[in-house]
Amino acid sequence: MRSILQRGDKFQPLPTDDDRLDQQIPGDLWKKCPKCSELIYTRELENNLRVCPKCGNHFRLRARERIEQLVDPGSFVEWDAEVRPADPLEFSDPSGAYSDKLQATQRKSGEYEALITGFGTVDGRSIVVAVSDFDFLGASMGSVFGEKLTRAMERCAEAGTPLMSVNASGGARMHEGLFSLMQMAKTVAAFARLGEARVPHISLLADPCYGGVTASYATIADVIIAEPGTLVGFAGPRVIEQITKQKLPDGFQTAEFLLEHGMIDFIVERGDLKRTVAELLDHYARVHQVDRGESIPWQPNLARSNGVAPKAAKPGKKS
Amino acid sequence: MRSILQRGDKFQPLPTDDDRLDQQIPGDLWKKCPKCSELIYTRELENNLRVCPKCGNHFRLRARERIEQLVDPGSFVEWDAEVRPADPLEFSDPSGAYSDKLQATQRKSGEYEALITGFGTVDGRSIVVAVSDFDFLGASMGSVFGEKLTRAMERCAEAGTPLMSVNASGGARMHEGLFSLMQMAKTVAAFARLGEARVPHISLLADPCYGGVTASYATIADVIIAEPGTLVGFAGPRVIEQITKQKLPDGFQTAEFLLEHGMIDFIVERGDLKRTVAELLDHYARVHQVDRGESIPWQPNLARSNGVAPKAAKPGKKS
Amino acid sequence: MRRALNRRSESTATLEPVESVALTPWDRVKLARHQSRPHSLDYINVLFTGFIELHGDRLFGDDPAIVGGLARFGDRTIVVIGHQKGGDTRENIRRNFGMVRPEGYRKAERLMRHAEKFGIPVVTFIDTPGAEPGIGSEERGQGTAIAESLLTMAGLKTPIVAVIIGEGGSGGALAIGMADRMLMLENAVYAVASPEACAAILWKDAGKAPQAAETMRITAEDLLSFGIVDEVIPELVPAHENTHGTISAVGDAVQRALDELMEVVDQPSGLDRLMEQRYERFRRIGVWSEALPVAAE
Amino acid sequence: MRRALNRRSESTATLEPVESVALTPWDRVKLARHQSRPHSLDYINVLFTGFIELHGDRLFGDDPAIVGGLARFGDRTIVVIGHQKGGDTRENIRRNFGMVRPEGYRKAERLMRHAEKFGIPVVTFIDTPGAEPGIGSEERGQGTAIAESLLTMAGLKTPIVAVIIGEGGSGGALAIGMADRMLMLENAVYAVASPEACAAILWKDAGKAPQAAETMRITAEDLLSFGIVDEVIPELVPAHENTHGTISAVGDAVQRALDELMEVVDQPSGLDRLMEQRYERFRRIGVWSEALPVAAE
Ligand SMILES: [Zn+2]
Ligand SMILES: [Zn+2]
Repeated sequence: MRSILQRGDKFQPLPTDDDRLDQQIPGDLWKKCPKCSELIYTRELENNLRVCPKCGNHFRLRARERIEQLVDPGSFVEWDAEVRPADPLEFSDPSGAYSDKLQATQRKSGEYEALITGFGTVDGRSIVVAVSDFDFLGASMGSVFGEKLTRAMERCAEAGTPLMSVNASGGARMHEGLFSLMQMAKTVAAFARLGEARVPHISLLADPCYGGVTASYATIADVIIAEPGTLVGFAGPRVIEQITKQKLPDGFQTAEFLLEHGMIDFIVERGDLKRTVAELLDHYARVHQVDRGESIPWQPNLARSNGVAPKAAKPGKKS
Repeated sequence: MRSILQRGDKFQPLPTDDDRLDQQIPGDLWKKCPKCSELIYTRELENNLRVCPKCGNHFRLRARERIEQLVDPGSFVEWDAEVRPADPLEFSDPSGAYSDKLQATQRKSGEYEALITGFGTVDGRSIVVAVSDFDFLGASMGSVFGEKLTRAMERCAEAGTPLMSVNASGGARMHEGLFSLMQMAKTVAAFARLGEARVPHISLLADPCYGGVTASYATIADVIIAEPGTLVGFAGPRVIEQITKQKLPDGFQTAEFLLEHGMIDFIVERGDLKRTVAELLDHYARVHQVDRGESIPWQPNLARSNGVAPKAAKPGKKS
Repeated sequence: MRRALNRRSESTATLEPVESVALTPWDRVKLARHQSRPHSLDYINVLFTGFIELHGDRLFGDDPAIVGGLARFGDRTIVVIGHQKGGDTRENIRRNFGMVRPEGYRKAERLMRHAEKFGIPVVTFIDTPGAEPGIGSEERGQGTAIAESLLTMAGLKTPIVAVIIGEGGSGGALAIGMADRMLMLENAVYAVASPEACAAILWKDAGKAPQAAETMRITAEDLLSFGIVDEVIPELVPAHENTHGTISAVGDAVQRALDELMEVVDQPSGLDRLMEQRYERFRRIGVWSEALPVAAE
Repeated sequence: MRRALNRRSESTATLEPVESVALTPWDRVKLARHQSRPHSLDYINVLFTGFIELHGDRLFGDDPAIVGGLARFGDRTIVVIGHQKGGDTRENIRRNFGMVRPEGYRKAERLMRHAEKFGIPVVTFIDTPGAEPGIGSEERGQGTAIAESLLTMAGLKTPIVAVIIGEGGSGGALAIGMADRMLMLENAVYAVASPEACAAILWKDAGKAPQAAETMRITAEDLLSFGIVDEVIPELVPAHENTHGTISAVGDAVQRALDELMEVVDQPSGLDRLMEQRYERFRRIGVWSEALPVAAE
């Protein structure tokens, strides 16, 4: 396992022209919340995990921001950074060639591809993370996305390390044609093997998650989580509206809608995410500690045993 | 297998007071159709498998009528006729003791219990049948029902003989209390084992089928069939209407409703039932003929290869 | 009367026992349904730590009448599933009075498969008037959903412990109760139909429910004598007057049951033996006469 | 151009071949969508005998955009599943133009599990514009349904042959197409998005669909060269002008594929090998560069 974990080389950032954050207010000092329109001091926003302190809006995160929030400082070892996109169809449209678009995107985003994978720890617990970056061509799932995720799953299966995927995506990457579509099959097959190895996969559906990612590994994970307000669907809302000529219901395709319709396990606020993931990892880790003989008996949960019937668990909250 | 098949003794009919057919018109010559109200010559009705020649209404069948229609003449060997109901709760209500009610029902119905099981052939193909008799306390599922069905399933699993169950039932037999409820678990467990042995179970939902039978082995069979107009549900329509204070939709809980809601495989008219079951048995039988080497190649289905696109299969009909 | 005498939990030892022989079956029905009686989440929140509720059937919806998730019990991870009634009217309406819809059973089934996948034992708490009778429930296959849940439990390759904590209402209760060990609180009831329904049908008068309750043999004592329930957990005083003590006693009984089952599972071919024992557990239930006994197979 | 030259079926041998090199990808899109092109039931009714259609997902509904059931193919029992378009407008409306809802994928999944249970091989026919985009489909988890179907196919312990007979529309096609052998008719297409949608997004003009179709590389020839499709079944004349010949050619190709797969399965540990091969089949798909090659694991 060690050798595998150390296999990937450390990420080497590409030169970036420093415009990766959208909706910026002059300078980098202030940022406008797209939900409540308040101006927020950027440092305050960062300290609050990029959740608006005024209205609770969860700003979208870049992949590396997410990783930084999720794993312990200094623990992340990136994998397969050398796996980089190609242009198998020699695809070109009026806005230019795919290969040029890739280069421009790489420069602009500071990433080689839309999925970052690697090993890290969550409060000391081993985890493999696979995090998509919506700023890289809408985190569309092409060959590299599928290959890196599949390699990560295969190593998780081998080493028994749980996987957490963070899944924002616009869907398939059209520029890679059917190679892109087939990544759905490839990643689901890898997930099936991960399951045979009894290694858990926790999926965080991140805003926005559509198309091929929604229709493959992300929605069949062992535990499926979303942050408040996250949009998740198969078809995009505009497509549905155009085709059906129906008005979409309020809150359509939000995390809350998915919870109500039984598609996700719970909604978690960003501030609670790391703790929740740690708790989940502990639950799965305990299963495999086969040290039978005398079991440790249960103890009353003192936080709860106050003689008063505790409140029912709220959806999306640990109780 | 032989010894098992011959194990049950032949059914010995109880004395019957000859009033088992309801809705009789003076004499036995004519019968009134409850759907179209036409008077039908009884012999004509029998010759038509007790389907109204005027309106197609499928009359309810007694268990032995069903068996007679389904298996080849003289092929039926009954099993476990000696397994007969007891009265574990010493149950009694204002209308009398359960034990007395059993005796009266046995006399009136000519059966010892609500489920008849045994071996037979369908156009020469081996099959085990388990057929409930609604005239015996509404074919409620008590201990004997569960035990006979479980034994039949166990023998099917051992011998590799397919099972066909015909399931009309009012639900659990309240007079046997929780012993009755537990037959759901018992029969489902036996069905699970039948499945592990890769032996198919064909379920015909017969009018009416409610409660514990709908909520156990009958609705998880490998192929689920119903005759037109059959009523099937978990809760009875009157209970639902009383509790919800809602008007029930037209056709609620009919076979057609179940088909539309995805709960059954198809609807078959009584005249096509035996042929359909034979076809199904052939399909499953062929799977296990492992005689590899050169396979027999496909041949165009001449009945269909007339160059014209065939009509789409109608729901509930073989096409 | 009590066949299974349990190690009494510390916290209940000083309470005065009620003269339980004086309780009629109908008294127990009323106790079992008492709104202040502890419900599944009360047990979950005291017996377990780190409960993470998991939602949804991945098909249609999330039924609040069933709760379930991952939790820690002693040094074990378990999957817990329970019917959930409300402690007040508002909550009861939200929980549909613990009457489960098909999506609730499908959520339970999903969680059971989750447990099986990871080798996690399952603990269920039973407390329901019955499966919901309704148009939508019939449309979405209430009977099929219950049957599928039973089929899943019949073959589930991990230990299952069920505790009947209040009202065991017919198929809707059994749907999450096909367990390796069935434990039952002394004042819980478990019946094939509600006494009211039985009285309405057989007595032609729902008001005769107390008599029906007597005749139906629905108490823990009865079911223990029938071999349907494995152990009765005493309520020295009714659970709603002794929440902590009752929950503790349930915890102790679950602990013993899980310890026993895990010991089976930890043997070589332990899962096969568990499956065999579960099959036999239900296989033997039933009472009949065999008029013409045949030679043993 | 044709990498997989097939034993030509008798009935087509005398027909004049069309100069297929003259066809553009957009021509093929139009042929693939031609209303008179044979659809799944046309294949089912000619290739198989004793077809018994099985309905329903046991959860919510029965989707007419998916047909499936048991049938006999030569001396084998198979489970056949296909997208079903209509041959006329009325039928097309009933079949939702072959656009499947979640319940359709769940029916397909149920039938696949049925096949696995009894060791029956699966044959699927792919012909859909894509999964249905709609409010109800989203509510009932269209994405989840497709993903679950893929997961089922990934581990299904019985051979699967898929034939792309017309329009292979994105994830909605793949959902029943994750097979051990992928066969494709010469004038069928298989694309990650419809050319119209691709043109609308990337060309900002849906009318540029013909150009998008060219760029997207969606023909059988392309997909064979990519190693995504295993065999191209020639259409000497377009299928709708040669229904019987096309269906026969498909029958012959399916026969060969099934014979090969059953030979694998009939070996000792054959199912394990089948699973291994299916995994590798999809595992290897993708094109990337590896800037800093590492030593082989
Ligand atoms: Zn804000
Ligand atoms: Zn009539």
